[in-house]
Amino acid sequence: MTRQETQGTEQQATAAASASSTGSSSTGSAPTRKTGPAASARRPLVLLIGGIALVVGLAILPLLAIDIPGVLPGPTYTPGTLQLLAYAMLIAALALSYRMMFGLAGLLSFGHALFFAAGAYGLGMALEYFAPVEWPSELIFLGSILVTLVFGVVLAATVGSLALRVTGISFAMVTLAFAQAGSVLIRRNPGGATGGDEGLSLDITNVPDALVGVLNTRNLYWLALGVLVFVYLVVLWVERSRAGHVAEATRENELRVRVIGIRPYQVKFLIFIVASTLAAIAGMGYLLLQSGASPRVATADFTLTILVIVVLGGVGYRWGAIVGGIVYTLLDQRLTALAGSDFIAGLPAVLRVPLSEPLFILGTLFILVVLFLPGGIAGIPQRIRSGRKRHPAESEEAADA
Amino acid sequence: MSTVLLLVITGLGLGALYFLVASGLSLIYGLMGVLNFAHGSFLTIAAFIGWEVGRRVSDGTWWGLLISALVGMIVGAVVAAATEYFLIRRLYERHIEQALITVGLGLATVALFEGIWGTDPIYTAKPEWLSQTTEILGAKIPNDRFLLIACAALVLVGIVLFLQRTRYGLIIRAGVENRSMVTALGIDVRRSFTIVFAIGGAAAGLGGVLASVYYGYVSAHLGSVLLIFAFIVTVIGGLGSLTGAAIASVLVAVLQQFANYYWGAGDFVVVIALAAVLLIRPRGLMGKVA
Amino acid sequence: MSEPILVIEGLNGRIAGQQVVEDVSFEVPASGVTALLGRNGVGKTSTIKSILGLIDRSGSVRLGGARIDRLPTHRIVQHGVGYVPEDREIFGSLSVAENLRLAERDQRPRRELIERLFPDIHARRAQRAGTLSGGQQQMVSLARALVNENRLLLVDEPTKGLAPKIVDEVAVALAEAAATVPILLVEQNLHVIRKLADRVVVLSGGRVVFTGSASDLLDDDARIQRYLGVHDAADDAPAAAPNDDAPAAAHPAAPMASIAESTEEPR
Amino acid sequence: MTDHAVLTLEHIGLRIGGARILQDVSLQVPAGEMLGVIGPNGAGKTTLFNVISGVIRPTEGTVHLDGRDVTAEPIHRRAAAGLGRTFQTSSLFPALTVLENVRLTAQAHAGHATSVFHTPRRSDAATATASAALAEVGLADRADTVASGLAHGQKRKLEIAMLIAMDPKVILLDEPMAGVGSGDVPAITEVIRGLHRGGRTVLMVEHHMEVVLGLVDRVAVMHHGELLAVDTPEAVMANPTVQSAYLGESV
Amino acid sequence: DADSSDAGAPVSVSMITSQTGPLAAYGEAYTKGFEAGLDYATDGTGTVDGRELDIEWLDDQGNPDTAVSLAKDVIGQGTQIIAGTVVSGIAVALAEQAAQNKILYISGPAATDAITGVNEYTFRSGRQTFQDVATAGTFIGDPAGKKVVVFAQDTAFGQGNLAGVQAVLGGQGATVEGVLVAEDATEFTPFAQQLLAASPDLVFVAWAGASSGAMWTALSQQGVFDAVPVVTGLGDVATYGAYGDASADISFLNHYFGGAAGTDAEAAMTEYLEAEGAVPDLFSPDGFVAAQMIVQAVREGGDTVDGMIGALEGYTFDSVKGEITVRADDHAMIQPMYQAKLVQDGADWVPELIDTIDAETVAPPVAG
Ligand SMILES: Nc1ncnc2c1ncn2[C@@H]1O[C@H](COP(=O)(O)OP(=O)(O)OP(=O)(O)O)[C@@H](O)[C@H]1O
Ligand SMILES: Nc1ncnc2c1ncn2[C@@H]1O[C@H](COP(=O)(O)OP(=O)(O)OP(=O)(O)O)[C@@H](O)[C@H]1O
Ligand SMILES: [Mg+2]
Ligand SMILES: [Mg+2]
Repeated sequence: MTRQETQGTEQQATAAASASSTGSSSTGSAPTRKTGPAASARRPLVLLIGGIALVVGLAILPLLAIDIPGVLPGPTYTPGTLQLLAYAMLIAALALSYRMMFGLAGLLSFGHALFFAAGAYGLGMALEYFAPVEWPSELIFLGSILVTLVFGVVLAATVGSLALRVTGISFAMVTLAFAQAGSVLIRRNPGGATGGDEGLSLDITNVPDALVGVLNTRNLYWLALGVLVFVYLVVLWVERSRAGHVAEATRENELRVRVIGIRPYQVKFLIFIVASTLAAIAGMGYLLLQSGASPRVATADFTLTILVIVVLGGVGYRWGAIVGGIVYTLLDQRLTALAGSDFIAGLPAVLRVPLSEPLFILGTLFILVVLFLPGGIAGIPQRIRSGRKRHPAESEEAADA
Repeated sequence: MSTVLLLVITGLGLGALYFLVASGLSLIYGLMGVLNFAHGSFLTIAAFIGWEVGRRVSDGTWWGLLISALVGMIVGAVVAAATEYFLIRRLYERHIEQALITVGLGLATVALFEGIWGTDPIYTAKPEWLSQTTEILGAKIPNDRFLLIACAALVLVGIVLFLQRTRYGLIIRAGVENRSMVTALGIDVRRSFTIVFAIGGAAAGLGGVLASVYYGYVSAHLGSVLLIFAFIVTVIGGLGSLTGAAIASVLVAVLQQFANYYWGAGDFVVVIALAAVLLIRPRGLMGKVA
Repeated sequence: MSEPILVIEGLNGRIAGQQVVEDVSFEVPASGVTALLGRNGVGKTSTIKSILGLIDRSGSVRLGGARIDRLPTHRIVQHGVGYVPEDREIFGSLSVAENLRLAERDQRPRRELIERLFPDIHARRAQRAGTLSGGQQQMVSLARALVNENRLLLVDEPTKGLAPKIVDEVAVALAEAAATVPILLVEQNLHVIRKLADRVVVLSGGRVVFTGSASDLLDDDARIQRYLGVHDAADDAPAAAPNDDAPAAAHPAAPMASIAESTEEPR
Repeated sequence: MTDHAVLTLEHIGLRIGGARILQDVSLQVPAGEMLGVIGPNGAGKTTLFNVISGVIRPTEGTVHLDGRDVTAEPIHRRAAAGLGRTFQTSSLFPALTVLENVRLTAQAHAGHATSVFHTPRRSDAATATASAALAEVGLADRADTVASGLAHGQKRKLEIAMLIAMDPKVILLDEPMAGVGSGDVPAITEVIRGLHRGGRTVLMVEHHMEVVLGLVDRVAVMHHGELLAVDTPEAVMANPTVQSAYLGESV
Repeated sequence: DADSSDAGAPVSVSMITSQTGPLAAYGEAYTKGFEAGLDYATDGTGTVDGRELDIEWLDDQGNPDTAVSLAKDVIGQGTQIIAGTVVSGIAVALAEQAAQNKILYISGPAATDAITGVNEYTFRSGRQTFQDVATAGTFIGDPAGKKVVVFAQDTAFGQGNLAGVQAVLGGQGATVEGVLVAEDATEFTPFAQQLLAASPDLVFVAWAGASSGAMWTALSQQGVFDAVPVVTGLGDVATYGAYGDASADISFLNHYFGGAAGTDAEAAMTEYLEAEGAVPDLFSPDGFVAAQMIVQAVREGGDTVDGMIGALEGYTFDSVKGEITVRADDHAMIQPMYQAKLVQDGADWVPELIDTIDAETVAPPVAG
């Protein structure tokens, strides 16, 4: 009767198993979002309330004075902290959009940064281009946003329709190629439009005053929170829809999707456009927050960073991308502080040299997460619940060692 | 005329360098399905240690260069094998995670090299002959290009022979497809994979030392510069096809030379070539039919 | 009779943390064919894989008296175990000849035997194995195990997907092999079992539920029906409700609840 | 049974490299027929199914489905037009649950399969169709299992459930019994008969002769890429070439 | 709010520069120069008229995003002065923050012309591209009728140099052509041919980054030096080895190298640096000047940003390179520049002064 007794955990175990056994297919840690039928009735409500509470909590943060030494640079109402948190949330929004493409649809793109950059540079250039126009500045601001959005969609459609003609690594490389072209273009500074390697600075003539200056950082914080919530809702909506399910199925077995009469291309195209447009929206937020854009956000390295963030957070979980974005940004910031600290300076060279390189620590941490936490940070609760200490592959290794 | 010849031969030299990096990349990808983002780091560490040893033995001489090359190959092989043994192996056939590990490793090691050797390039000396030129039909060709071309050709032939003539080649090709079944035929497949990594690492190591000759410096970013082109070449050539990578290396490099010279847009042209090749022939020039 | 070649005691196997082989114990005699039977999903394949160390396992497995349950797979195979996996698992990108060459462990592999048994695949030596038809692939898979001199063969559903004529040929090949090497055979085709098997072990729900001589099982319709769910004529299954009730109706008195459980019985 | 041919193959030929895989295969399958396809391993049966379903384009000849030339149409278009198939080795969505596997097909059949404006629910019609299909093949209790965790035989059943949910007009079954335990053969046979009884046209490649003979109206025999004969089961069984090339001594 | 602070309160200064990242070495030289300058300007007290300078050093990692976050953080905490950075892109971003938040910003060694005159809150402590270019022009005497080819990378830096040459030498009657090379290019031999084919009177090379070694080798192998004088900017100590065989053939314009100036301030700086185990380098004066400017702003500025701006505009002072003036119109730093050459010293190459170019001769045109 052991079989019956194990039924409860079987579902989780098999779900987890599938995550590993499909490793050789398109995604490593495939989503393990299966919930039991009984639990699913109550959970949406709990999640909804929890989600709203979280958003409200984040929204009133600038009005509070919470200080987490070592994590935040100062109390939560200070501009420095709000800036950092806003930046983290925009990166989280970007990561979320990337997760939809990579985690859900299995589209491993190396060019996601292109769309983020398109949002940032697009809005920056639109604002500059509109600058002398005699319209009211609110209208110019909104008009620029709209123009950038349209630009993002068109760019996504163009790149998507070409890149999606191939799959797998080839897809990754075509997207990389486009992103590289974009990056080169931005660095070349055609007609002085992008500022080249010096970056683009925001022309604030037509930007609402409420979004300019350190004193208004909390408005920018709310803007970033808004972007994150918006991206989350869109991603949630798409993932829950039939299109989302087909995308997941396509990731698993594309031929089979065709054989049941669905054209996978449509769904992949849709996901690509939505994810890319969301990235562009996050990019616009970034331009406003930073009062400028640097060519760094168009590079392949930046896409790799997003990939790292998504995996760090947990590919299988939507909120993993958010957690990853926030943890990564905070770590990046704090490790820099650590690297410059007297404590590190006092260590012997063997320890000092590596520890004073923030990227070394981040890279190492990332490796450890991939090796020992296959579900990422968001997967930790699941691992504790299912009580599995080891990944099946590890035990397999152990078995033949 | 002499300009065209110059462009072609220097293109070949650059292509040779691309190939030295791409060969290991292609080998590792083709046989193990691992897209190795740490390959640039194998190259860099080999270049650094090769240089450190070479200059202590005899700086700027053939003898010193030979020592550097040998040390570089050994370092590349050892580091790559260690990477496989300690990191890649644990992730049993989960290719995406394996690639991610190498991404992390690439990030971490570049930072580490910066910590050890600093952020500035370190300029290196080379044997006198290599800094001279040979005149062919009016074009003054830098001599080190010939060295690069010769080494790349040797590496190509060597690896192809290894894969075709040895039982290891067979095991490796089978292991890519179904590792547990190879084990079930009584073969210790893990050792073969370590060997693949070591060979790829050795090629990268040689590439690293030669790259430092070509560029005239070593720096923490030596590998990253070449890696992206190596990726492109690998993909254009057809993932896993060594001869494809060789052909693509030459085509891309020569194309790049001409485009850079005449339109100042070499990198654009390479990118467009990549997109075009993949859209017309998704498997690349010489890719195997799935 | 001499010592059994394979002795399994208390073997447990897990896949992804789930126990699929439970406390299985049986022996494979040093000669002849032992059939491992049971309905879909009872753990036959998993048992074979546990023996080979292809899945996480515990318990005692002895090959010719020596413990092999701690060895890695390739070492077990090197001790003289041939394996024909369930899904053929030939190397699709390699040629047929390369597939065979890879399998050769012996100094003098039995190439003539292979040529004689499977002239068709011999003729297709240079073809990429992935483009072979299903049946041809199955032959390559078998050939890989037969090319070496083994002490034991583990053969998992070798006739699956084969044309009737080839089924016969495979059966003949196996019978021929069985003359020199003991075989542990998983097989669904009762004709083949009847022809080849000397002893049978029946699994259900990951456990051994019957061991005995082949005739003990095969000559007893009630047992066949109970353990394998097979009844006399294939065609007289209830036509009206070909759903979940069918197998239950076929053996209403089956005492082993686990049989029904392990297949398609809901609730 | 009507005489209207729902599937027509005309002079289908296929060459890959130098090899001739299919040669001048012409076949008319009337609506509602159950046609068995037999032949030695490597005869080209699976390849023929691939040509019909669009996985491979033939180098010669045409495929007509329901009177329409579909030779150049992509796979999904043919499927949408009512052509369903299974694969010789199970082809599923391994990380999705059993229910989701089937529900996807039900959705594809119902239309709006890729809509962003529809969200699948436990209560919707597609789910109901899917659950019913699972019950029919006896997988209802595994609905929430992830498909990769099924044993071989269960995967075969899942494939058939997907077909049921898709409700195709023409069905191609590639060795549905391969690997199915003898005990379950009758049940699956019944499921297939049920599929057919709904008026659907079924083509089935199968090596289990009892199953073939018990189910089909006609049998097509393939050999070396050619169609040797299409005839009643009795006539085919009596054919000496079939006897020697395919059946051997066993029957 | 700045007015309310009493006169004895410490002044908060935030120094943002690269401690890690690609330009960390420049950041290091700047930092050390700053410390020397502070020591010099405050006579070793570190205080200005008894007021403490509360100086915080922050690492921008060479990343503009990090720099902006840091700037916002310190501005939020009430810093009064921001200074630093060696990266042009960061300087541009910080200048923007300074303007938005009405804070004094003194840019570091970043050479971009864009900083000069960008807004009233932004100053610079180093030279700008224009001054480099003008110095290069001093090598050909009267530019009228001469042909100058600018050999540069196709980046903002290279484009800026080309624009500078066009404005300065083109304005004086020279024909200016650009040979711009894609930034990722690694093979320069054909471009060397292109330079020769143009047969110019002067080649001005504006190059940054690691590929310069290969570039110089190519020029020397193809015989460019035999055919035409080549001018370029002499970089920091680490790059002296980069010119290889070409070292002796290149004419260098120079912002600064150790020993170029021979002023008292230079002696003080060298002494301070050597005590710290460092050597004077290209960007040491920039840090030194920044410290002097901050001290001036605090001393004369009356604790308001407008006061500090007023204190700096038109400020003329003696520094490492001699007399320097902050031009009131656009905050350009009017300072002398140098001509230099490299000479072999054992296995190493060391710079040697050829001439000092008067500050006014190389003063950039007023920006804006
Ligand atoms: N990868 C897997 N993950 C989770 N469970 C699995 C996996 N593979 C097999 N199982 C489970 O293990 C049990 C035993 O499977 P096994 O393949 O050993 O059965 P079998 O007797 O060989 O069946 P068949 O006759 O269908 O081949 C089944 O219930 C199956 O659901
Ligand atoms: N790409 C290819 N190159 C060469 N031969 C091929 C290729 N693809 C298929 N074949 C050959 O075509 C023949 C038909 O294969 P197919 O899979 O259709 O056979 P089948 O009738 O389904 O056999 P089985 O009953 O064993 O499944 C086989 O002999 C196979 O080896
Ligand atoms: Mg099995
Ligand atoms: Mg077939």
